[in-house]
Amino acid sequence: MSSLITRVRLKQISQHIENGKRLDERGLHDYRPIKIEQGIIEKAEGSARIYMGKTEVLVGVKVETGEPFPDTPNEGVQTVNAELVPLASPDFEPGPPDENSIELARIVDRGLRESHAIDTGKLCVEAGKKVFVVFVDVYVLNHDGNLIDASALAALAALMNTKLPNYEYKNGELKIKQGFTQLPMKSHPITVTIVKINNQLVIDPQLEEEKVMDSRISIAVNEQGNICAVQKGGSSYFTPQQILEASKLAQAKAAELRKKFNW
Amino acid sequence: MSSLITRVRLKQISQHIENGKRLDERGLHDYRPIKIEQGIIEKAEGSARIYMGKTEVLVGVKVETGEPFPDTPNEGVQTVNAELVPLASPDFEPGPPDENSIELARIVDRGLRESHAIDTGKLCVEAGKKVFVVFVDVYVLNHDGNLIDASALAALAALMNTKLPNYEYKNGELKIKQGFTQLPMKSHPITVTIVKINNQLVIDPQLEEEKVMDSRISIAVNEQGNICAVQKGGSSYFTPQQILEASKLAQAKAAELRKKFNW
Amino acid sequence: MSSLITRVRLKQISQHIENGKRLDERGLHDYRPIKIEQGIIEKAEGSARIYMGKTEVLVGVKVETGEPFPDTPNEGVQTVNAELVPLASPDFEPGPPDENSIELARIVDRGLRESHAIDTGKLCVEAGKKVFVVFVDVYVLNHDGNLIDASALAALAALMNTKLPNYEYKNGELKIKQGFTQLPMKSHPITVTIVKINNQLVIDPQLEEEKVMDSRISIAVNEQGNICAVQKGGSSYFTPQQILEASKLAQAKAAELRKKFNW
Amino acid sequence: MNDKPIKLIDKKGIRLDGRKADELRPLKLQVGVLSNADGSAYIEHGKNKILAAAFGPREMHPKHLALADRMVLRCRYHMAPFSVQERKSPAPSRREVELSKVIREALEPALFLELYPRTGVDVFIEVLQADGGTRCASITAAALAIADAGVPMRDLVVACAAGKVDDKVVLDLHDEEDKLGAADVPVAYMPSLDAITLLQMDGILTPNEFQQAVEIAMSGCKKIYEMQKEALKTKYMVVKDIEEKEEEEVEE
Amino acid sequence: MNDKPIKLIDKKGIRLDGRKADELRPLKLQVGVLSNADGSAYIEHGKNKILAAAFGPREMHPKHLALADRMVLRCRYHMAPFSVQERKSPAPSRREVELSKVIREALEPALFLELYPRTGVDVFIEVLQADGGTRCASITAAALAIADAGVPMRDLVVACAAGKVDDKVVLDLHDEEDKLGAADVPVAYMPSLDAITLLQMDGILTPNEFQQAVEIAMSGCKKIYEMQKEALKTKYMVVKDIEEKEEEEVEE
Amino acid sequence: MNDKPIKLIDKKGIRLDGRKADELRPLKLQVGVLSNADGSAYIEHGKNKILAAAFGPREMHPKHLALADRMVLRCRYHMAPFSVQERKSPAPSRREVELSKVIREALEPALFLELYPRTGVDVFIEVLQADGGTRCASITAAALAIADAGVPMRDLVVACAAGKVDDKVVLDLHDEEDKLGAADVPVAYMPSLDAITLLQMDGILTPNEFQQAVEIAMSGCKKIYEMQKEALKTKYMVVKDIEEKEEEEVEE
Repeated sequence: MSSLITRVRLKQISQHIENGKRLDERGLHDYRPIKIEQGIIEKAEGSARIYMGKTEVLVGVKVETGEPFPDTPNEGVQTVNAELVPLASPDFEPGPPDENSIELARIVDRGLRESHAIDTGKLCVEAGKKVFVVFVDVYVLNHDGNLIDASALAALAALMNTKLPNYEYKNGELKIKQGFTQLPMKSHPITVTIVKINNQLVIDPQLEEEKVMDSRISIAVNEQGNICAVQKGGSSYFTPQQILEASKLAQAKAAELRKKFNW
Repeated sequence: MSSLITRVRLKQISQHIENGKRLDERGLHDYRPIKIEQGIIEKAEGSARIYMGKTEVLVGVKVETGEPFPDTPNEGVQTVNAELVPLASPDFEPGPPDENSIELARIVDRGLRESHAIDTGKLCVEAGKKVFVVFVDVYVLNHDGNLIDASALAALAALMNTKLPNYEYKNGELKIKQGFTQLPMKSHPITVTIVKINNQLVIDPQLEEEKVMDSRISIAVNEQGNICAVQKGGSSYFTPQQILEASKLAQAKAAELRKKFNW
Repeated sequence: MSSLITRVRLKQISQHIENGKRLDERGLHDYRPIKIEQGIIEKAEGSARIYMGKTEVLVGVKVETGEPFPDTPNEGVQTVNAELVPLASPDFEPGPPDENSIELARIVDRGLRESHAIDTGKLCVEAGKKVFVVFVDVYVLNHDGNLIDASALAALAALMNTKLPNYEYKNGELKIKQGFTQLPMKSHPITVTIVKINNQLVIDPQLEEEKVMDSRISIAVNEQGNICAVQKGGSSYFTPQQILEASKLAQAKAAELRKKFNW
Repeated sequence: MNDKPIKLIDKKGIRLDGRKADELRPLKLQVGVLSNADGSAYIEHGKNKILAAAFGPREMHPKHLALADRMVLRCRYHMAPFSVQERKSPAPSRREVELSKVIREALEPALFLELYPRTGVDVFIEVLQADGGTRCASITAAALAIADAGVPMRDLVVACAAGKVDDKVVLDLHDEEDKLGAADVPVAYMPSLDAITLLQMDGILTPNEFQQAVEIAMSGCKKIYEMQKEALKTKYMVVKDIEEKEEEEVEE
Repeated sequence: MNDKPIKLIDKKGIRLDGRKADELRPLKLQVGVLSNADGSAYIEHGKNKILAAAFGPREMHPKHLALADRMVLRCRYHMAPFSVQERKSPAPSRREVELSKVIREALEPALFLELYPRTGVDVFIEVLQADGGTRCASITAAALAIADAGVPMRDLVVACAAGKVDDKVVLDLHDEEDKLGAADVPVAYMPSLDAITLLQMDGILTPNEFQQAVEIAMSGCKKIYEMQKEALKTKYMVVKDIEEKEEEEVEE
Repeated sequence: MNDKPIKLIDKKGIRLDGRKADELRPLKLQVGVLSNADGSAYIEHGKNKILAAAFGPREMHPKHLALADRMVLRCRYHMAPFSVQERKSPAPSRREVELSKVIREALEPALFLELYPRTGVDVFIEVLQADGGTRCASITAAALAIADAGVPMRDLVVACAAGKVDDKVVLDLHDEEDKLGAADVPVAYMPSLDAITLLQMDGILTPNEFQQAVEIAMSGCKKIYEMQKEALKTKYMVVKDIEEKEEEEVEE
């Protein structure tokens, strides 16, 4: 697959990191510049576009009514989908979601769900019959690494930007009224992904760094500094000591991002 | 794909047309012999089989009850599907509809829909709840070119042959009664496809002619001579002048066919 | 596909059978040892695991409520599905059911359905609205030939092991109560498959024997010795005389199995 | 297969559509009806209306499906959405997948598969209208299409069902008999070789009734076999006529 | 296309969004917006927001789709689930399959397909927000993406719709006009070659109105064509600036 | 993960099923249970009943998926329709796709992938009955199946979950604890290498609790590891016995 030149390049990257250096002069524990724009898709109830270095992800939120799950008749429904659309990378192909897009969607979903980010208890219209369904669609537009952190941040930003229509509910009929309210939220989880390259823990990997990484771990952290979702990936392992370090690193970086965005 | 012999043959066809001649001695603006048989599938509410030269298409119409679309609660539903079944050509393969069969179905659908051929306003049983759904299934049995015109004509003939069961509707229950009425129709659009070969406009192309054509344009014309649907296809272009000529040609040929079938 | 060694081996098997001998010293009309364990999946309403030589099939039965078919509003629904999961054989691949698993499911289904094995008339909760649906899932765990007989036997054993929850039905609400009753059954069909190898009729073929067989015929027999489903398979034929012999053989072997399991 | 109190056979032994127990429904067979297929046939059997086309022997596509030691026969049995009372989705149902398999296995015994290694023959069957017994009528038509394609055959394959209706074994069930009768036994047969290539059964029959049903089905097959041969002859006589004319023209 | 009693054009000939009959909606075009694609472009046309990316010319994948005598252009028009009022399933609809085909056929005439045999160009279009006329805006953006990828072109392709609203032929329908108007005529055009590469129509028009619609759509295309060229120039001027700087740096 | 008022641990620290906080559910491990697979294993872990089979190292199929510089491990985690309370469709769910991926990535670190380029190993896991912790039990069984297939391994992989129940960190959640508890932390581990190869978490834990959960899960893994080794030994002792007997027979 990879040409000789590519392999030489990847080896250099890996050796640099062993010596504590990044491709782009960043420190091992630095994020690339992050820019978030909210509300750019006017037709969606919520939206946000994130630029994390050259990685670019758009998240749109649609809110519709539907049936609740039988075991949670009083709660709204959260559903996350991710599309690795082919314009984002020569490696992405059109077609139904593959394991990478499904894993991405499920990591974003769990970060939000386990931290109770959306206050689903306030999204019930009629218990057991009609609730609001919040569709979070993650759309990767340019893939230059660390899609997990970028998608999770953009999803959170999109939800914070989401408006619910005011409505009246009488005799089983939902009538939309003028005006909006903010989507009710209980928590704002931030997911930090740490990758292991040549036995060094590194954050926010670019695509080329991901190609040489041994393994990754993504940790969602809430406002209280508690951990609310974890996912290890990649073909290698972590030592228990590295897991401990990664969890501390995730807390520190999550706090930093939280401060930066004032979330 | 194509052997040398085939390519020589295709070149000859193309040169002939440049000189105003057709494979089968037809004029550039002549249809092949057309024969239509109606009512050949007794179990369908309507049906018609068309022979256009060696091209053969069978259209069956089934009428069932279903829900109306939310934005047209008082109207019946028209739905068109086309199958390029593999017995019709060595080039057709079994499997879900490809872009060619989807385009064919949508062209036939638009010709009928935009001209309001079916009087869907008369197909409502109970507003917002129950209407008649008219399934038009285009079944190509032998492909020797110009599937669009043959399918559109056969679809129209099948609809004109379609019978609605008499019924009684009480307390939400539909009861079929004896006898039939004709499917109510408001218009009888005829679609004419013009192809460009060596800068000549030609109608009713055979398969070999389609293989050398530059582009095609299909124009649906109603009783008033108005245009109610257009679709350009093929990998080449038309000049604005050619579009004008094609639109005149379509009107003339549609009128001719209308007269021939007394529609 | 098959190596030279394999082909030599297959030829030997075929010649042996011509001489009335089996691979494993069995007679031409002997089953391999059969062991059936019932109730091994506690979470399923019924289950059974069969070992027929090295062939191993697990059948699980789930009972849920659903809608009856419109033409049998007073009857429960029987549905059979078969999965040839890839751990059972290097020849099975993951993916949607292929023609072999569909045929297997439909043969098992017909044997049960045509003999009225499940008393579906007793599975109606509210006519036209709610009935019990009996899902019979055939799961092949190791494929060493004769999947049809093994699956049909295991399906019957699983149904005989199936428990229905007691319930109360008031005002359209189904309330589960304590205790169980046995799934009501009217018949216990046994399916016997006979294969033709070198013009000999043989029963219970191992996988290697199936690879050299000419054709097979599966015959379901009920308690009265009547025939309730037949399926011929394979790329060769039977003479009318062979069909007669096969039908007698099926009755004899079905009776033998019925006695063995006391069904 | 419910036994409802509708009488399907009257006291004189006459069936709902006027036939006797061992009588076939009206049949019509045509060969060479489609110009793009290498071989084709059309059958009307009762109200069944079915087209079959054969392509090949030709290179397999995709290539990796070709077999080094034999020809591959592929078969697709497919029902048009408008062929039945309630519109059928055009996606293949489980029933269509099974029937495609048993029809293929009914046709394979007639072919010299080992003589044409690395090639394939594709048979496509389209049921335009269904009226009970579509699989049998499909086989009868498919065999003609294969013959029309010039693929060498051991014998034609012909198929017909028998069944049990009002306690009587009868030939060639129509739709209503199929639905209300007690059993249905479709049989495919190669008459010159006395070989049964398809045999299925639904319903309940005593061993004797089963035997009887197979026999009466074979007798039906033999009648249809004559029509098959006639249909082939008719086409090829017509073709021969044309060729003779063309030769004459050439000679002129 | 229903004719409901909503007035879409007032007495002064002004449309609901304040435009005159022959006026375009506001447009914004950007080239080179995605770093992974070989070429890319972004268009805002009214409230339409669409990204297009081009990859190639490159080896075809899978290889068996390559053609010995020409380049293969593949096109995928796709709508984001959040681009429309009711969430759209991400699986391609029949409409998206058709539009992918007609968009491809609108772009092909601009390419020298025969000069690059055995290669392929893939164009991926993502509609992020839809507002009537997405196919036209998609073509306008896709042509820029192809040009940005450095694929030689006969001309840029540019597209715009005309339509009939309240009995008047007008340019560039917005969403509501599209839904309530009497006809919609999307046109793709290569201005320097005076060649129409896409033409569709929904609704009912007299032959004269149709002719008029095609002409007004072409006039709209010509205006957008100038913006396309400007967008390309802007990007390449910027790039040129950077290259000049880099050269200077090298020289230093 | 709801916190409902059901007490999952009593005052004496005993859980609903009678276990202490750091106690495993009953386990049963068997190796070499399927004759067609190159390697296989069966696990009962609580009420989980899971089969795993390994095929390979063998030529990749289809071939184009082979890699020039390493072996490819493929994994399919699949639940039987009858394995759960409500019948599960046999088509793979998104959850099954994700678990197949993380299980593969949990097993890969144990294999010498670079030593067997161009080959593949396929691991198929069938959950026959599910009772909380299926992914962990699947990994434990899959590692045994791979070892049984004779594929060289750095270490066995063993997996077990910890979680938080009634404010207490406990080992090896059963189904009800999984559904009602506050957090679930599945861990896969290679004990001799002290390497964590799978780690997920659902729920909310303080950093300390998380640390504690990982540690208690590893301690559970170490206990199961001993059973894994025992199961392998048992099978191979049996096989050795048979081989010795066969050798004796040969000698006679």
